[in-house]
Amino acid sequence: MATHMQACASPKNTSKRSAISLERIGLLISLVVLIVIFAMISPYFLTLDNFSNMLLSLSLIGIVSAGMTIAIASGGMDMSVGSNMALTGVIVGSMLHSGMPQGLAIAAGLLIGLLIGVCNGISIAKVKINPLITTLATMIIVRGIAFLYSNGLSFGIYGTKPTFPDFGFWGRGILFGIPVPVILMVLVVAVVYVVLTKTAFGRDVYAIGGNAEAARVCGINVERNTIWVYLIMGVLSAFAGIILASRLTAGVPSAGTGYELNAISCVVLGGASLTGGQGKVEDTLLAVLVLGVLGNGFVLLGLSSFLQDVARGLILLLSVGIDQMRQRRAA
Amino acid sequence: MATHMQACASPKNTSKRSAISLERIGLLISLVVLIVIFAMISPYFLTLDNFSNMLLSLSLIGIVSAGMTIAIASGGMDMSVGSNMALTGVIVGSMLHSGMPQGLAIAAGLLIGLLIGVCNGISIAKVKINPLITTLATMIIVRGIAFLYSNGLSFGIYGTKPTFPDFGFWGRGILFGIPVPVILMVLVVAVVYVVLTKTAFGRDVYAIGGNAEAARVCGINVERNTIWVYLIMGVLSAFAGIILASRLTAGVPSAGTGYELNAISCVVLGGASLTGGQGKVEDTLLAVLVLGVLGNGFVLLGLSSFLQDVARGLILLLSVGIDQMRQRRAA
Amino acid sequence: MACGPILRLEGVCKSFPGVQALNHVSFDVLPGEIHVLMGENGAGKSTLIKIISGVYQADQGSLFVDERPVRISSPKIARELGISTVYQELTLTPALSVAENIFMGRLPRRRNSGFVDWAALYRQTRTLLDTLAIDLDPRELVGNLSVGYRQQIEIARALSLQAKLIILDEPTAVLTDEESSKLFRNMQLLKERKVGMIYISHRMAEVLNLADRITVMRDGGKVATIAGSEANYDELVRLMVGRNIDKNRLAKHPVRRDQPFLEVDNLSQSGVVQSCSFKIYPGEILGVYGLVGSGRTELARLLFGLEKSTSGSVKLNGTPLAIRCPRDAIRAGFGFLPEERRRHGLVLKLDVSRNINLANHEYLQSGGFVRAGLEKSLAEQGVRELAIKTPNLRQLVENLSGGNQQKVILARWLTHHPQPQILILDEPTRGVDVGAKAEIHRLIKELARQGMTVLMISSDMPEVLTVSDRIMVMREGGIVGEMLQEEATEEKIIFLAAHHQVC
Amino acid sequence: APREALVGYAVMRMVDEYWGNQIEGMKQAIKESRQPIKLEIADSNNDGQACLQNALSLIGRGVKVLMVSTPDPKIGGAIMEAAKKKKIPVISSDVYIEGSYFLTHDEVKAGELMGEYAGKYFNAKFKGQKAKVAILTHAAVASQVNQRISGFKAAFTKVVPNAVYLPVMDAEGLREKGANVMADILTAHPDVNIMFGINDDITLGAASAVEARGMSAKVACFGQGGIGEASFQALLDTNSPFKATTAFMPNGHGRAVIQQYIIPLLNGKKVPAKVFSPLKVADGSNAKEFLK
Ligand SMILES: Nc1ncnc2c1ncn2[C@@H]1O[C@H](COP(=O)(O)OP(=O)(O)OP(=O)(O)O)[C@@H](O)[C@H]1O
Ligand SMILES: Nc1ncnc2c1ncn2[C@@H]1O[C@H](COP(=O)(O)OP(=O)(O)OP(=O)(O)O)[C@@H](O)[C@H]1O
Ligand SMILES: [Mg+2]
Ligand SMILES: [Mg+2]
Repeated sequence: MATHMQACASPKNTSKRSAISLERIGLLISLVVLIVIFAMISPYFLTLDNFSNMLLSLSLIGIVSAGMTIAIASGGMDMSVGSNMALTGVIVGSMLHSGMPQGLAIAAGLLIGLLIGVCNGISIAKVKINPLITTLATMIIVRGIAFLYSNGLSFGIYGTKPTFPDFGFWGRGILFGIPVPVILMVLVVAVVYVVLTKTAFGRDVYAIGGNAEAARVCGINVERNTIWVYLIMGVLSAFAGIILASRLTAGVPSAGTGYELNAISCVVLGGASLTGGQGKVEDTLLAVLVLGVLGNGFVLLGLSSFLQDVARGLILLLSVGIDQMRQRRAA
Repeated sequence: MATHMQACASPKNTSKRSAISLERIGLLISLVVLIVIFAMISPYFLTLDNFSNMLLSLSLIGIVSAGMTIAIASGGMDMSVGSNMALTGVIVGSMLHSGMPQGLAIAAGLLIGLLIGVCNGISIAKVKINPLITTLATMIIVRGIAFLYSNGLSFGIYGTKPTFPDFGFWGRGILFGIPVPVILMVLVVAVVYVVLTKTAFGRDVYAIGGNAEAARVCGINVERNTIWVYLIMGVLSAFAGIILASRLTAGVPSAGTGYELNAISCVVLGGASLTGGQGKVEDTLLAVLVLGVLGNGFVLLGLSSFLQDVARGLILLLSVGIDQMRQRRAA
Repeated sequence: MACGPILRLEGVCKSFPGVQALNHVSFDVLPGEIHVLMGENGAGKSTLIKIISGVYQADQGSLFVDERPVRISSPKIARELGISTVYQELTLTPALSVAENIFMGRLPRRRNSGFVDWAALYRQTRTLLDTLAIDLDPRELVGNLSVGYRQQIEIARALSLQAKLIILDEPTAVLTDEESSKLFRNMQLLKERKVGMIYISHRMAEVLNLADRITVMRDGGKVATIAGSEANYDELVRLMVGRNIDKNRLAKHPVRRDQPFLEVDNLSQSGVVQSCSFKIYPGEILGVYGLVGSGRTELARLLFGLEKSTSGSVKLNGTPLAIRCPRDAIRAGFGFLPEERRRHGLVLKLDVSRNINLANHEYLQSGGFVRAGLEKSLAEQGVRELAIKTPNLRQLVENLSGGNQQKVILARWLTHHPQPQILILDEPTRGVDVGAKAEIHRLIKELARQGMTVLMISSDMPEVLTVSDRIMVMREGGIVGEMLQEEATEEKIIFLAAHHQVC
Repeated sequence: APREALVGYAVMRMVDEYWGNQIEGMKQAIKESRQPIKLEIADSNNDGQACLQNALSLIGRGVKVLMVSTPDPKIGGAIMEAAKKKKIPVISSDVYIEGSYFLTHDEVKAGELMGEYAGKYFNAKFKGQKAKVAILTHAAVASQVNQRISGFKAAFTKVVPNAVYLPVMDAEGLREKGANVMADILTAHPDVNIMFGINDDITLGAASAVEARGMSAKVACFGQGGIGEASFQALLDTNSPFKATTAFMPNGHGRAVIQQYIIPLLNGKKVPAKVFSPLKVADGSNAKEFLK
């Protein structure tokens, strides 16, 4: 009998265990297949230069998506990230434009982001307004303020060099041969990873997202933690906004449009659910990478932008489809 | 025993029931207050002409939001509505452009919408890909196809008059002094209301959205119903796309952008939750109205679009905030 | 045909990752028979019935209905075959009405159109509820009802299907004795109509009363099937657990009743809890009994800061307490096991370790970081002490059997640091098997002896009678009586709980 | 005092500097004219339907003259219909609406100006190389900007006959996208030497990518718009690969509307069906003038 049990159980067992560690195998397969295909078609694809480019272009969405993973894990979301980036960029840009020191400008930018985050957090946690509605409202408001403040114009940030003491460093600098925004993204992802998996706050976030009522019963301070979630999100968005301003050598009030949806898609593509309680920042990063490789490869191939869209959509469906098929076969 | 229960239960009951009828009091208050304010500031606001305009401007988002209420009640959402509108418009436009009969063109448009819906439905219900990801992918794909098909250009539909046998009727016609799109919106909302509240399908949708596993266990065909939900959504989007094409006298491949998010916001603003199982089309309509009045009033007041944004965001927060306060006071 | 089994299973196997839930189980149900399934938590009972009702597919083995081989690939097909089920985990949709939940998936329609015939729906529901003596408004939203009522709705749904096989997975776990006996009466009627029934319960008394046959399972396999008339308590326990359990009266320890530990004075919440005043002494186990809706759960939630009281005060060790939220309560030394484990107790999508440590985040951290080793060892301790059946600590709680889920919440407070001074347990052994139940009772006693104060709400009369030092009875939100364990009898308690039913 | 004459403007997208500056120019011209004109602005945010709606709202408000810059030319039918009913003259700005008075830049001409300039620049600076041209567009508004591209190509080909054009890529009209896409193009085609963007935002982004590659001497970027400080600052910077742009001079454009259309129309005068507003090539040599 015991032997039989073994026989019955073992094949299933291993298949499932591998399934757990390879939850996002579909994305991984997509990533590898895409890289192989692009490498075969375009000789430029596998160059260091190109990889550095590609990573640079996805660094900002990477930062924002990392933050979004926390928000979604907590059972919410943040639609105001793009506007936040814009307002921060504009404020930092205008301050630098008028000759203020870099440190002050950056601090002011981060503070703005923090404030937006806290407002979101209070509205969601205390007033209990749905996160989508709250952040949609702040998205509109903050974008409006960015335009009001700048009167629709950009603040050029001139003469900054991509070396450290200058503002250009953050968006255009190179360190150890790697673009600075890429390094910053890796840092942010690493920090978010540690926060989500190693800290008590991270534990609280998953509990709140999974079942806020149970979390409350267990003495978790749901309100305070939720405010923290949006505060972090706000600061990360501001951070991304500052890097973007540095990259563009301008604070642009229309910057960051569409980041919110992109970031949410990456998180969900990474396997999280909008009902909360789930989500891993490493999987989000994988999704960001897939989308980044796609965008980069398509341009290298010179694919028309309309065809790009169609292909991108199909590949999205395929990668998630693979996972679903596997999981169902396993079940 | 029975009497006791009655006595005990009734206070809870009634308090609850009154809360239900006034659930969206915040929105209602906003609506009334806004109307009063706008009427006081602008003499044009309360004219019939203006109201007809305003309703006209919100008729399409009204139609799409009505459909979105079903999708969200079923526990999903549909991001592809805007692209669907665009593709339908382009196809219908091109067919009319090349002289095909109106009936055929409209039928083809609706069929396209239906197909998109069915694809969404199958991917969500059968392949079990997350609704957000599925419809985001089709959103990109369908938009790409619209651009590919039209090569980025619009198909002008010239010389159609807003009288019935002509295509112009659907978007620009007037019936009993009311713009036709408004009448169509009212019809759609009424049908959706009946579907959601009076039909077995509607109740199944709530059951599925509320607890899909329970619905399945009770013998509800979750998959088939889900496919139907997206099919309906697809047809309604196509319908909106056709009206839009008629209004714009052109099939425009970039039409309908942003409808998805607007519609989702209206449904959530109307009190539904993205976790599903809730949502009333009449509340959605209320939210659509509030946003419509806001947009219209701001233009009448000549408010700068940046200030408009700020004001709109604040009013959104306020209306939902009021409801939350009330509910918490009641609880 | 009348004597052939309605349902027969042969060599059914089912495995989940890391768990062989069913291992070559064969089993049958005859018309008009109540076939009881017994076994420890996680023995595979629920899995078995889920295979019969089409929720899961067997990996191996065959099913026969009326001796015809069938493939039950969905719950819908099971229904069509005349099988109807009350699941262990409630399957109601809170946003819909009582009537809609009962007739979910088969709402009456107007002249075969797609339109719901609301009048007929409410009429049929009314009739059904009346015949089952369930006092509920068909239009009430299920979300507003307590678990007891919800369970009755589930039962009503299953019984209304006119099935030839009805499966009941721990239906009485959340019912009080009176509600249970209503169910038993209905089961007798069904029996006369030759309906077959599979009945799962951990309540030995019920089982011995009802069963025509009893099948005992252990570790996914069938141990034995015996006739109900031949079964006795010790025999069944031995079959289930593989050993005898010590059902000697648990040793009593003296409680000093001079300085109350917790003093509750005139605590009220409008309409639900009415001027409750009572005291609990250190190391005392105060049992609270009452019928469905008597306000016990509400009282517990008030004490724990989950609801706001409209008036009244609470003193701990003589000092007034201001508890605004569960956090305050936990800081003050409270621990709370909620009545509805899935709604208030567990984060289903998180694993066993996380769930056990859910209330322990503050203790586990050092400088904000979770001490992973400590977290793991606490979880291991919880799993060990309560013998939680799980393949590993990373298993999602969602995948545990009902009884094991309950144990996870208990483990949470046993491993909590600092150790709670007072535990509020709302139906602590709901869904827990006999062996584990005895173990938990012993544990509660042991904790009390070490000085922990326990407020134990229970609808399980023997539990109330044996475990409590003192017993309090509630009715209509108020406390209607109180007695020491020595003075307590079942009759006295029932009398207090149910008497004066007229307003 | 006479009642203020209400003039409505359904503007395409106020967030673009172009339209902001145009409105600025209109306001200045109104002030200078000392006429009692009140300007009402409604922003369509690049949405055809919103534009239509705004136009109808403005008509409902009783404007004396309606001005529209629509994201898509073919939605004009409905606007004209409503305006005709109330006998309100309609001016279309930049994008033609059938039956309206049309104030515009010649889009083809704008492209041609840059094509010619870029061709000459190429012959002067990159003599002996093969011309390889990257073009970045904003696909969503293709119907509006395609003329710029065709104008550019035609004029450039005239000067540099055997130029190679890479497939037109979408940069969504955004600076960030311009930078990302250009970086990728430079990888795939390191021998690109001419870049043309349908607006300055894209071109500025692309220029920053070129700079980041250290290819400023090898690639020249050409834009369209000449709006806002950023473009002109870049043109002034000799190290920047951004060499020239067609200045659309929105400010002058705005002034032209007021002076050549609105004031005459309000005074019941006859006006021409079409007015071209001025275009000018801006490069390092004259950028200072634009910065005031
Ligand atoms: N979906 C699932 N995934 C993984 N394991 C599962 C799943 N469902 C059940 N199990 C495991 O299968 C075993 C049998 O579970 P089952 O629910 O049948 O037990 P049970 O006899 O009903 O117990 P209880 O008396 O506690 O309800 C348990 O070990 C459980 O953890
Ligand atoms: N969320 C709710 N909305 C409305 N009424 C409720 C709600 N929760 C409980 N009630 C009602 O309040 C009363 C007290 O319920 P409570 O759950 O405290 O009783 P109980 O004695 O614990 O009974 P049970 O055995 O059902 O748990 C009951 O009439 C119940 O129906
Ligand atoms: Mg079970
Ligand atoms: Mg209770």
